Amino acid sequence: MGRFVAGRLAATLPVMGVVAVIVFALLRLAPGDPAAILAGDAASPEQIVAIRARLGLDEPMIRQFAGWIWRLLHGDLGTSIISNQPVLRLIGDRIEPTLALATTTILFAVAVAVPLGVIAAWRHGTWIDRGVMAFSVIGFSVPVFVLGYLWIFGAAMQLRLLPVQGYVSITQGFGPFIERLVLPTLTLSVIYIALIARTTRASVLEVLGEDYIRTARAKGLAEPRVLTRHALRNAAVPVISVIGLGITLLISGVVVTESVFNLPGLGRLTVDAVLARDYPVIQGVILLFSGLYVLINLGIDLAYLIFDPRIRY
Amino acid sequence: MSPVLEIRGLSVPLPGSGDRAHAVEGLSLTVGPGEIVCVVGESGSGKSVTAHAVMGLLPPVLKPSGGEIRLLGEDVLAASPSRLRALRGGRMAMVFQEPMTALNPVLTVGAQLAEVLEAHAEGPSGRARHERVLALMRDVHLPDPVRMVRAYPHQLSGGQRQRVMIAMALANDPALIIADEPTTALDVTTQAQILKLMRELQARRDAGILFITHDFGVVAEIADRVAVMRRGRLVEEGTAEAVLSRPQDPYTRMLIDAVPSATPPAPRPRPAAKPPVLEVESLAKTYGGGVASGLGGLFGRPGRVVHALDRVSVSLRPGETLGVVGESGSGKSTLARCIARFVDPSAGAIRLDGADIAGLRGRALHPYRRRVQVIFQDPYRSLNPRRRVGPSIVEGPRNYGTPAAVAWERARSLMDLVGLDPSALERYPHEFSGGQRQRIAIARALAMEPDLLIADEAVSALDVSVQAQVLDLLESVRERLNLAILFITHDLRVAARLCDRLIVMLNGRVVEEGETAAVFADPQHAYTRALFAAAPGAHRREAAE
Amino acid sequence: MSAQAQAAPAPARRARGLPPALTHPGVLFGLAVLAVVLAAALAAPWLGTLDPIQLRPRLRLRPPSDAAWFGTDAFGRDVYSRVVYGARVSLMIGFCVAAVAVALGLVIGLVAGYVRWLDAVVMRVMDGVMAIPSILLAIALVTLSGAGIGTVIVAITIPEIPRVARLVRGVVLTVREEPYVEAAIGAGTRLPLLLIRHVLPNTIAPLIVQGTYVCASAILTEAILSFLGAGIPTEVPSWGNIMAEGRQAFQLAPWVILFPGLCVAATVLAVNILGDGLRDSLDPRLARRLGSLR
Amino acid sequence: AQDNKKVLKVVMHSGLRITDPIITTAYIARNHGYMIYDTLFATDERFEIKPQMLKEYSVSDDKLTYTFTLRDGLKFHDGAPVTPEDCIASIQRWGKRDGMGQKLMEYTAALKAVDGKTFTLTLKQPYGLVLASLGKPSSNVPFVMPKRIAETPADKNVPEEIGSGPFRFVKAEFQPGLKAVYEKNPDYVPRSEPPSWLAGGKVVKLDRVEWINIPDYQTAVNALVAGEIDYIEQPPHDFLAILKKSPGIVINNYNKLGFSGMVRMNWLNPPFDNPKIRQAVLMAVNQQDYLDAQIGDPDYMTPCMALFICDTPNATDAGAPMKPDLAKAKQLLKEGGYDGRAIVIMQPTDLAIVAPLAPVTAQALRGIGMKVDLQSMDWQTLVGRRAKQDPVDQGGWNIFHTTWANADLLNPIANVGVNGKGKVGGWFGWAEDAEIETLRDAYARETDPAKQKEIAAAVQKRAYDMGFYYPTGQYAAPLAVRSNLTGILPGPAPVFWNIEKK
Ligand SMILES: Nc1ncnc2c1ncn2[C@@H]1O[C@H](COP(=O)(O)OP(=O)(O)OP(=O)(O)O)[C@@H](O)[C@H]1O
Ligand SMILES: Nc1ncnc2c1ncn2[C@@H]1O[C@H](COP(=O)(O)OP(=O)(O)OP(=O)(O)O)[C@@H](O)[C@H]1O
Ligand SMILES: [Mg+2]
Ligand SMILES: [Mg+2]
Repeated sequence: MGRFVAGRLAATLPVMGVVAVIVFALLRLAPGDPAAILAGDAASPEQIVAIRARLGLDEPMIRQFAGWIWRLLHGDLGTSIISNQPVLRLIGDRIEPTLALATTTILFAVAVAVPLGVIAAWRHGTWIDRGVMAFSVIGFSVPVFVLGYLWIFGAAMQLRLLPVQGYVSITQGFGPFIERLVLPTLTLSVIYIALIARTTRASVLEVLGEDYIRTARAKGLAEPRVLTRHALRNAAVPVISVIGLGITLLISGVVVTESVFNLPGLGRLTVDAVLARDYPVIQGVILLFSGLYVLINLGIDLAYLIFDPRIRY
Repeated sequence: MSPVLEIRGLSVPLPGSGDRAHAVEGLSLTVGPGEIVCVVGESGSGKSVTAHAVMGLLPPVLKPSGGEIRLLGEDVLAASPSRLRALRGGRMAMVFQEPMTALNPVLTVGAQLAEVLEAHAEGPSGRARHERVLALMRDVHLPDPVRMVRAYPHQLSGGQRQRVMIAMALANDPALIIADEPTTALDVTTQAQILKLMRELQARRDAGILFITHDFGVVAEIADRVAVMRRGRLVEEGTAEAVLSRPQDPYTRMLIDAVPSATPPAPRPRPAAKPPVLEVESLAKTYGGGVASGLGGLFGRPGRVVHALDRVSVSLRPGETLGVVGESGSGKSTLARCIARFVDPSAGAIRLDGADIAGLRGRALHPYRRRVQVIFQDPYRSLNPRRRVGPSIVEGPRNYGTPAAVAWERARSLMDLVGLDPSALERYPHEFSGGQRQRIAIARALAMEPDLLIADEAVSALDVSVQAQVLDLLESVRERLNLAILFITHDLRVAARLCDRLIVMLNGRVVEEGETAAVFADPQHAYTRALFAAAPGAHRREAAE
Repeated sequence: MSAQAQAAPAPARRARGLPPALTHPGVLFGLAVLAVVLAAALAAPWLGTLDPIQLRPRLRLRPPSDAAWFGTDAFGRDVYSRVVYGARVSLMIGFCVAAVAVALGLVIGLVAGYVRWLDAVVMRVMDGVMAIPSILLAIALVTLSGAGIGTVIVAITIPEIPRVARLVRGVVLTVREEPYVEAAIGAGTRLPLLLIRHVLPNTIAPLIVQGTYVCASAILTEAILSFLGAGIPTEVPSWGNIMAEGRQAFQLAPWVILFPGLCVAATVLAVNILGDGLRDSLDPRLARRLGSLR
Repeated sequence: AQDNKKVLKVVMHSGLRITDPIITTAYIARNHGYMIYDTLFATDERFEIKPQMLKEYSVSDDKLTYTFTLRDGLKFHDGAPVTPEDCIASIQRWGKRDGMGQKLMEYTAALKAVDGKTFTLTLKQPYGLVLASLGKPSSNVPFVMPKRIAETPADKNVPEEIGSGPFRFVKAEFQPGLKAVYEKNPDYVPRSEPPSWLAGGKVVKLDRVEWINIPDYQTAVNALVAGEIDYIEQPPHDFLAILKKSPGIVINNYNKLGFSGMVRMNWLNPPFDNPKIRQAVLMAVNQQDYLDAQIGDPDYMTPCMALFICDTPNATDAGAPMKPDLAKAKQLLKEGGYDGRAIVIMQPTDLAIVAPLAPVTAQALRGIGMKVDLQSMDWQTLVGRRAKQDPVDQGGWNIFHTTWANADLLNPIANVGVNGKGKVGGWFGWAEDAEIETLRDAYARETDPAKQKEIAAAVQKRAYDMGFYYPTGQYAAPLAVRSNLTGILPGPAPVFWNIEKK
């Protein structure tokens, strides 16, 4: 097991390497110039050239890349070109809201979707099943930002139940913290409820056709027990996969949701950085995200180990 | 004494466009206490439907339309769902065919056993339950129950799993045990042990057993009474002795006749010694162990090392058939796949007409591929389901430059040879039965005009009657084309019928080799002797003769 | 880890692909809705539309009326005309992304699944692409080569490719163990033909299903890209950029976002239902569950 | 907890990212500058330049030497007193970046500290815009920083945000692009005069001002209505109608000077290297269309062809095409030999106030038979690309649009749109015209306001004749605030002193 984890962690290195190269190349090839952005509207070309030189942006790409990797290996993610802040600090400032939103979304989605999926599979072909599936498909079909506006319009503006926007750190009290996360969570989780419920249904449906389910029934077990103990546990692996995949997909939803609800999270940091060509920040954040992706995948594999004793690494 | 199970006039209609109106029609059957009733019949005859109907486990599409099923006098078909649940696992229990899939892979054996006890209110609880689980495991002769309760199904062998299933069935001392082909998936030695266990338990517990099988060897081994089913109907019923030795119905007779005899036919005259087509020398194959997996090893992980083949030497002349017997996992398929060069052997030589092909790869192998053809075990998977039969057959010859017209002409004549209508070429594999598909696979192999035919368990998946037809076909093809055949099987009787010589494999090694008759008459190796002893039906038949 | 990798086809005892699918109600419904949208898109000039990019600054943000059925947007452009013409772009994006992602993913997956030594390298690169959040990758790609339909299609496609490739590779890894594939090797069939004749057909059903999901999500991703300011140029109306432009005036002029929103939802819904229907009718596993006692 | 009455939550027009108001001309950085820095001079509501940090100043009779004396009690946020050396370093750094600053430096012979309170500026020859430059109200404003910070190279971000202004920057709470927090500077000594625009006493009546960036205006407006924030600097005009009707919200047009947009052509690339074709564009477009598309609400828009802004000293109609004339435009196109090549117009989709301008231009150009390639991009891409002097097929461009605070356009020196220096020293588009440069020099040297006005008119006429740029009209960008705010000062930039929360 320890060897497995170590092996897997080692195997992430090539992935991270690929990511680093892709990101770096992509960014440097993109038009746009942080120096011009820094200089502002009335700047002259000569001034922009001077700033570019000062930032080291006129060096050959390979040199810049090597420098970045070198500093990275020393734990230095660099400094934002635009705001002059260390990238690590920028990320540190922004990580809490994103983490909070991602966590509530996943928890809520799983809590709702898994039971829905199991019930739909169990009652395969009935109106309950069709209802769950219809909801899933509709959840897939509405753009996130439209959903966000609808929530704000309904729950915050018309009913005045919840705040419109903003974020309060959990350190300032759980009430205000959760209050501001309700609408973003509802907005973002719809698509994950859809995704997870659908996968759960398919997976449980498949397991229900397995011989050991028949065995369980032949033993005279009651249906709830057959569903939870026998069906769901065996169906868990694809469901966990899709939850993990969901976490990695979450980021695009997070970017939009953070904008709509004004959450000061990583998603917005990244989009801002991309638009401002703030290379060190983008590189840092994407590296973080892909590291997270790799870790999540590792977590998923470990979950397989727990859920399926047949798998031994 | 009142019967444990009484089925009267049971009919189960088939939905929609089945090939017949009823899966089971007007079936009547009884099982008394302490009695083993065997239900035999070809595939699709309605045996499983009957069993599931008794358990109340039929899929929703199948609904009994008439008749009744009485368990200790209580009508099962009329029982409420909760009453049915109480009966299942309580009064009646079932053992399924596939031990590999019938146990939940993510729960320990102990937990699954305990569950049957939990599910029924009258069962013991706590400590007592645990003791009972251990006792059950001991009852079915599972080794080291204390350790094994914590094992997961995949850590058990097939035979052990089937024992767990049986223990599960016994848990609440049911009056009726239904066993649906419980040994079909097991190899002979294991099968023998399981049958012995069933007999022993029935004697000890006095439960009625409804035992479903298509193997007359098994019937001969354990049945008190026999019921023969065909196309959903009961065609014959009687004591085992009566049905086996004096079958009334022609269908029953046909089934019994189709069972290959356990004594080899007299050695047939063989063509004069020609140089061997195939010479395999000290062939070895090791699975796992890093290096071979190349770049994958950089990112993957080294696995467990398996010596699937260990210095195996074999030779084969034209017109000769060599049988390879051995239990599951002994390396038979690996040998076949090495010779056919689907896998790269780790060491040793494979000579086709003197040319060593063991080290060749890719294109270099191309000229030799034509000369060795394989027929696989699973007739359902050995034909591409998305291609018509014709293209599948002419594909090979076309690859070697045979003109289309010639290839198609040959395909048509091959259809004739394997006893199918040439119009079969226009159809898809799913439109054929298993036996027909196996004929098509043979035709495909023959289309290549090979020198060597490898049949890897080519008849194991087929019904006895169909099996007989395919064996006949192979025999006639061998005569006509002077083929060398490497015939892989785990069934000694089948081997006896077709093979000139035999090798017996164990753990990747050849442990015995000789003329078929000689091996049968005087097996040298202990393992070979064990194989003979385990063959179902061996005792009774001996006794009868 | 991929859930999709497990979607390997069991040996299809029923085979012969599509026809049974065409009787599935979901498939029929999905195809019908798509046909209507497609017809509207193709017939746009004959559906009483105006020039979708004609500005009428003085008529901005007018509610729906006889003159402008869906109202006008912040430039005074006719929302109805833009939505009808927008169908062209949105459908094109959906179809193109699905087609290209499926085609490339197929090739990569086939190669990775069959050529062992390439597998590790190719899949590592695919992992790398997958590890980059797709929306960020898309934004970066759009800024890289300038906004335009082509760019947006490429930008949405690239992150989808690894998912398709993984799916195909999973299928290939399963299929290559099938005896009939070995039989074909034994019959001397060379690699390209082997892939085309024996492996490829097995990937078609899961790919069609996957393709519908890719198509649906591409239409939505286009909207999100527009929302984030990295979408299709406003000169070319697409449902996504109509909504993105209209979001400013969401409460003031809800019609600007409502109508394209409904179209997106209906189309994506139809495509998803189509996909579900295809999966149910093409996936032999389900058939197995519904039948057989084994 | 803090007294809610003393904390102001503000949504500015953009997030603060760059905290150096000298390196960038971005208005958000300028506004940030007004929070934490102080200025030597400041413009008041009558466009007069008043001393701000200075106790007094004098000009020698030969108009060559200016002597400045600092007020008492000026202290930087780090506790150090403000010295003439700090002022000189700050002016010098600004003089490297700002257009007017550069001009001033061309005329400056020396900047010298005299004693602990006094310094002098000596000119090479008389220059009319010394005070106008030092009292410049908008980007780049010559803010005064400590010498050690002002010595940062002009093309490098300042490392610290230390000024002597009425607010202090709370660096620990700074989240670039999201949140900037200012607290009252207790050591600040305001002037005794009442506030007027940027001049007069800067009396802070709040403890804390939080700038929160809500990029989605829909959300920002909802938050204002829900009382979660107090102040939105520039709500999009479409929302003003809703906000006006909302209880508890007041619209405040604090900046009477307002804003305007411009259409800028690139003189380096054909066809706009030809003055006839630039003229054709000026004849083809219609200011009213721009305003309608951009603003929509007549209450907030003012058609105006004066390049130096209507209702200000330099306002005039000189040379302006008063009405579109399509026939003339087409004829000019023909005369100019327009070859049908596509005109690349860059449209920033993410900048709501600029985005509507490009399609209007595109439609107008198509109207006279030009081919248009309207390219959408984000503002930052546009900013990067417009700096490229390359041909169109190598990443260059033909037209872009932008908007300005009118405070930056008030005279021919400040207004970069009439800069005629071309490829070197010019502004994006690189208009090159020796004649206009001569006129601008004359303006700079002129010290008589009446004569200045005449020269400005000549500059404007020349600019129109040569097709320097087209003004898309003036508009107001009012604040929307909660009605419990009082004391919001009118001015050319939003400032937060004098504001009280009731
Ligand atoms: N779920 C089902 N739906 C429709 N037909 C079914 C179903 N299950 C079984 N059948 C049909 O019922 C008939 C009897 O099948 P059954 O499984 O009882 O055969 P069997 O005798 O057990 O055969 P085998 O020896 O192959 O197990 C067959 O024709 C089969 O096709
Ligand atoms: N691809 C493989 N990788 C690793 N081990 C393998 C592989 N194929 C076979 N083995 C192992 O090699 C041994 C021999 O397997 P083989 O399939 O040859 O047995 P067999 O005699 O054909 O058995 P059966 O009767 O079950 O078909 C077994 O232990 C098996 O687990
Ligand atoms: Mg059966
Ligand atoms: Mg085998």
